[in-house]
Amino acid sequence: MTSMLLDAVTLMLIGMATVFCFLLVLTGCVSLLTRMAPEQASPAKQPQSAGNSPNSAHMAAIASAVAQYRKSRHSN
Amino acid sequence: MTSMLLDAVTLMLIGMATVFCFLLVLTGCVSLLTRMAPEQASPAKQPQSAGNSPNSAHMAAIASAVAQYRKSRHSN
Amino acid sequence: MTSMLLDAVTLMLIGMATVFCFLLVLTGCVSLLTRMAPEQASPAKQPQSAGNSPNSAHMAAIASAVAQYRKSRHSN
Amino acid sequence: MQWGMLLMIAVGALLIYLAIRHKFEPLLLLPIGFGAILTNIPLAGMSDAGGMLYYIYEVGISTGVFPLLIFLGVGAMTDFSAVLGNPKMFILGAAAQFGIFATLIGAIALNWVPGMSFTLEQAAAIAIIGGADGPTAIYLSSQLAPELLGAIAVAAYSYMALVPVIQPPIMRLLTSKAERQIKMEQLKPVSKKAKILFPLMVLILTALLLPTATPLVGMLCLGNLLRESGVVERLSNAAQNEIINVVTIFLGLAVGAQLSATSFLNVQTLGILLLGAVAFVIGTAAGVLMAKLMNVLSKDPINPLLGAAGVSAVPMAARVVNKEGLAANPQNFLLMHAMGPNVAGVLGSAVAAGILLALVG
Amino acid sequence: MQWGMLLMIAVGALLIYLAIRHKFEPLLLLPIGFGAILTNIPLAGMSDAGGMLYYIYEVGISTGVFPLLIFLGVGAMTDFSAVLGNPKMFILGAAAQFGIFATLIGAIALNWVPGMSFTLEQAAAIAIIGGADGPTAIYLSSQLAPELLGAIAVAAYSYMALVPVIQPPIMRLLTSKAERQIKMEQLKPVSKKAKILFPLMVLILTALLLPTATPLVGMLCLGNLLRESGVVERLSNAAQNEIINVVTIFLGLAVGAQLSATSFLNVQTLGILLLGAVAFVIGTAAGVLMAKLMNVLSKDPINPLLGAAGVSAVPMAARVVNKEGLAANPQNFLLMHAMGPNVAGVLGSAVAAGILLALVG
Amino acid sequence: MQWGMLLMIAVGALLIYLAIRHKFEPLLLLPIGFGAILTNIPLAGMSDAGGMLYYIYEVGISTGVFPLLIFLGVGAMTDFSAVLGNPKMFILGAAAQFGIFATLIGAIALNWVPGMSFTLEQAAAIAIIGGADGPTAIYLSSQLAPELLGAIAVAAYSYMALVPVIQPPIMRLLTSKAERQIKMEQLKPVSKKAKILFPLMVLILTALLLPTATPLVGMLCLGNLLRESGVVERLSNAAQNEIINVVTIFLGLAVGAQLSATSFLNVQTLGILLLGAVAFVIGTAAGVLMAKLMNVLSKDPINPLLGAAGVSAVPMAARVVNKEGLAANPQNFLLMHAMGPNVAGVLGSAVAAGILLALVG
Ligand code: NA
Ligand code: NA
Ligand code: NA
Repeated sequence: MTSMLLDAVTLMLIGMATVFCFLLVLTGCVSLLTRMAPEQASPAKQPQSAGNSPNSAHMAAIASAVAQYRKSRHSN
Repeated sequence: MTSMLLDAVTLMLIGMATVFCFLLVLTGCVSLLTRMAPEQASPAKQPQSAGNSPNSAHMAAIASAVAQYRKSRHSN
Repeated sequence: MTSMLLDAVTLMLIGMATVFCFLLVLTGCVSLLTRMAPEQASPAKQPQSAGNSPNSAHMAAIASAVAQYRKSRHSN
Repeated sequence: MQWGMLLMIAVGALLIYLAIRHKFEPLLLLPIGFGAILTNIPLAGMSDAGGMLYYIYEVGISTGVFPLLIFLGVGAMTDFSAVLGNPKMFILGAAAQFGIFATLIGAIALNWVPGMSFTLEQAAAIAIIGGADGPTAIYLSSQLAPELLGAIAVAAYSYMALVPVIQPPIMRLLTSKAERQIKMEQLKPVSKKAKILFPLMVLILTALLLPTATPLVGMLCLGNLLRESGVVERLSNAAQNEIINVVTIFLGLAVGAQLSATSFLNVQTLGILLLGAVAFVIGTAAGVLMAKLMNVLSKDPINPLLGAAGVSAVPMAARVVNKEGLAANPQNFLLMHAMGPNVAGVLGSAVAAGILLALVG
Repeated sequence: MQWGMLLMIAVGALLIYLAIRHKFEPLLLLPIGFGAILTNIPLAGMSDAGGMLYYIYEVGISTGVFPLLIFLGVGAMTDFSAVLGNPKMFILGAAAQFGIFATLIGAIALNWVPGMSFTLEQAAAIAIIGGADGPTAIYLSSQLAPELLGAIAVAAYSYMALVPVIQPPIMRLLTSKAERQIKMEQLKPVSKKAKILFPLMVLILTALLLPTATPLVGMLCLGNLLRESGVVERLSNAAQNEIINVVTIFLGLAVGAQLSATSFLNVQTLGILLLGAVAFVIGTAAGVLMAKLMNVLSKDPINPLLGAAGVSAVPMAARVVNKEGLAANPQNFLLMHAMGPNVAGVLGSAVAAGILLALVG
Repeated sequence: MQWGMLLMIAVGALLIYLAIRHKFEPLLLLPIGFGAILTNIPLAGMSDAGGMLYYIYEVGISTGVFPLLIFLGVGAMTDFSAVLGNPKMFILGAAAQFGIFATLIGAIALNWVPGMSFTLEQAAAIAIIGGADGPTAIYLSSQLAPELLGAIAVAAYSYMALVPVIQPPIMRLLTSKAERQIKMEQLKPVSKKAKILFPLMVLILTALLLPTATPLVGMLCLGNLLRESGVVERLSNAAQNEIINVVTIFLGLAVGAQLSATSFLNVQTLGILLLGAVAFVIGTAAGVLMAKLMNVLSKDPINPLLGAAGVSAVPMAARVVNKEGLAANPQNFLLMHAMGPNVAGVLGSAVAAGILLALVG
């Protein structure tokens, strides 16, 4: 019982140490990464963020198709 | 080793013969088929091809969106 | 053979009795249920029936979102 | 043997023809027909151990999982409002199940015919064709008489497709024109709360009265609860689309793979086809007669045509009722009213399957 | 026995009620509640060998495949921009995992209470509730303590739903109004390349530092790579929709099927429910205190409320942070900033699960 | 050992890089690359008995089910109009399969090289790379030489992605500019009936002439029938979307999991990569030469470039043909005509796989 409690305390110490170590290393790596691959000009951003949520991109494409189609129709 | 090579050559001969035989027979059958079930009036064709390939309809919508978008962009 | 027929007849009697019993009890319960949870005012009904055809609900939600967004934008 | 296989390939082609040309339950009969062709190609071994159809059968049919998943999807696609708005319709859904139990006796009686021989398990599996519900029939025969599964599934789906041919003569024979012209009262609207509580109530009743029907009824109720709860739209859509579509392809193929020459080309299959037709006829008649009886006893008028919808065969039977109603009176729209006994019939035959599993299985 | 089953059916009904009426994690708790009802219907045998729930459990839970597929979908649905734009947030995601390890000690300490008895494996499986992440909890307890799976999953999802009730008092207790009013700087924009490389980097780190976390973290990273790569939209959509929806139904049912009377109606379940609440409280407090510490040490101001989002419970905890921030200052929108520790917390608890698997499993 | 794993992780990363940056068959190479990384993480054990990748491989690859399901989806996505409107194109789809059988001899001949050693089964599995069809290659090598599956799949998909690099020089070498400028006549329109009967006809021919090709050809035909029948759009969509997308993720992961250091880092892999390139080159050349021969013999002119599309690699090879045609004459649009030999090549290599299964398996 007491030995199990000791095991548990050891687990906690190793566990929190590992979690912190892992996420601290990750913090460093990510800082490096974002510095080495910085976000460029703003026009590049627009299509990308759309690309991330594919359904909305889809909707947008269709919506724009419809819009353009109507426009072209009215202009004819 | 030489016997395996012989096996391989035999395989090639039988294989290519079978492939050609199969696809020649198919060519004949398809010619017969398309002659016996010819395409009729054109108006029937439009809705069918659209209904059958849902993705291409999708693609077409998107393609047209892109095309319209580019056009509108160049014209501006 | 005759014993199997007897079994079958018994099955029929028990079976139809159970089916009727089950569905009669259900009839009673449903009557009770609809009386205890009656349909309220009509405006509540509209969104619910929309909820049944989820895609159209989706479309409606998006459409209304767009509409609200535009409204809010124009008013500012 | 070769001739048998050739004949079975022809049967498969016939099913595909009926599916495409005459729209006979194409979602099932097309894959079943294709499976029948695949399984009867000599040396292809697609249904032998290690073949794809073998795996699909073992995973989905002999475990009973595929029909249960179809039931999940059916539940998510079914709107029980019509029967909740007029609960008396449940009684029509009960009456039409007489087709099942009468056919059970018929199957046993056929044993007198030389060369015919059905065990009680087989008779029960055949009888369920009268439930006019594909997944119920496949589930029950996978549990009671897997050797007849192919023939039973083919008979069930074929007769479901033939409902517009089989039912009208019986309906007209048993009703007067005046009866067919009876207009129904407006259905009561049903609250969202009642719709949510309904599947749970059915599940509880099943647990209390007929636990062996739990798998079928339970999946139906789960699907319906996903639909009506309104809080898990993602899951409801998955049940109605992804799950049911994918499972339908595999279920059809695996059922078709049971149509081997040895298991289909025999006198039993003739018996099954005969009994299936009888089951539909008796079920329809029982439903109509019960509706007539209710019309006499009840203070609200009930159009006896509605009884025919009790066999289920959703939504075909309801459409047939509507059409016959319109034929008698062009202003008499019965479709929504017929959906009541129609969906009640799905529950009714699941209950009947539970009884057969409990007493015969 | 019968009474136990009845009580468990009531528990299932309660979960369904909470899911529908109070929107308590309905995607999971509705199927779990339904599974609990199904498994406790006497004579239905849906969880016995040969029953549908038995097959689903064996295929998806005892192999660990279902929670991993959920993680695949979660990865495809998660946008890590918020934490990439401010990597210090990872530290908050680490701190909140203290809830897990403190609860582990608490579970062992509960062994002093007469009648309570948890092995180290069981204690670890219970502790992971503090990770506030459903699939992680299910995965870990399926590997370490399958006998507690039902209770652990119910506790995990229930407390995740209760995050808006549990967290605010702790957050307010540990912070001053001035702290809660702290505004965060604008997040740095993140390039597409960084977003693509991030999941691969996490995977490599996991391989180097903690290989036992590979299954969970790997599936999360695969899903996120499908999403961010931009070249496999079909697969990303499949992971976010078809796969996660279908698996959620089956996972919920199979978890619910573990809620049998014998395994749930005992004093251990009380312990689990108690420890789960403790885990959430300690995790929240640890996150907030770490944020306060960072606020002292760092030159950029950090709103201590953000620490509470580190427990994960995506996206509920981030919304709670936002609401508390607005309560302190109606112009203080913290939602996007809180998504950082929120998604970091998902990674943090997957890492913690890997540690527990390595040292206890 | 550790070094081998590290190298394999680098190989996986390279595949992911090619998939994302250069769009090398990303739908397959991204999951394959990720699977390669996962399987080579020491101590993670994802491909060991009990690991997720192990289960996926056992369920989907060693049974052959996943490639067959991909073929189902491919069938549902393929429009055979182009080849039905000009059936002579089937001959080009046959000629290009010479790449397969020539490579078979090449693989056996490589046994003279010290350290290389291929059995006839392995040679056949390698040769099918020349079919330029991923699922066919995976199916055949899962049946004949599972130990080479990873390398064969990687080679097949890599060379398919490299078709725009490999084919043009050969096409230009073997044709004159005048030949490349040849315009094709308008394709004949094809009736709906012919499109429906075509997959059934192919299936019957397969049953009669080459039953061992039934699984692959059968699934392709079923998918195409679902598509063309017009009565089961739900199922056709499920095959084209849900099924193929979900299976692609799992197939890719499980194939990638075969890329362990011991099975990939050896001289055999070099041989496979070399032979794969040879197969593509010979197949392309055979197609072009056959088209030149047909141009001489037939009264209708045939652009010899079309022969290159016979290797399949749908739709990349057809696009390459179109591009080369436009380079010779900016008015010469060959895309629709090239789709004919392109889809014929899919059938051709499935037939070739059937032959190899029958004679070598
Ligand atoms: Na029925
Ligand atoms: Na967490
Ligand atoms: Na090919």
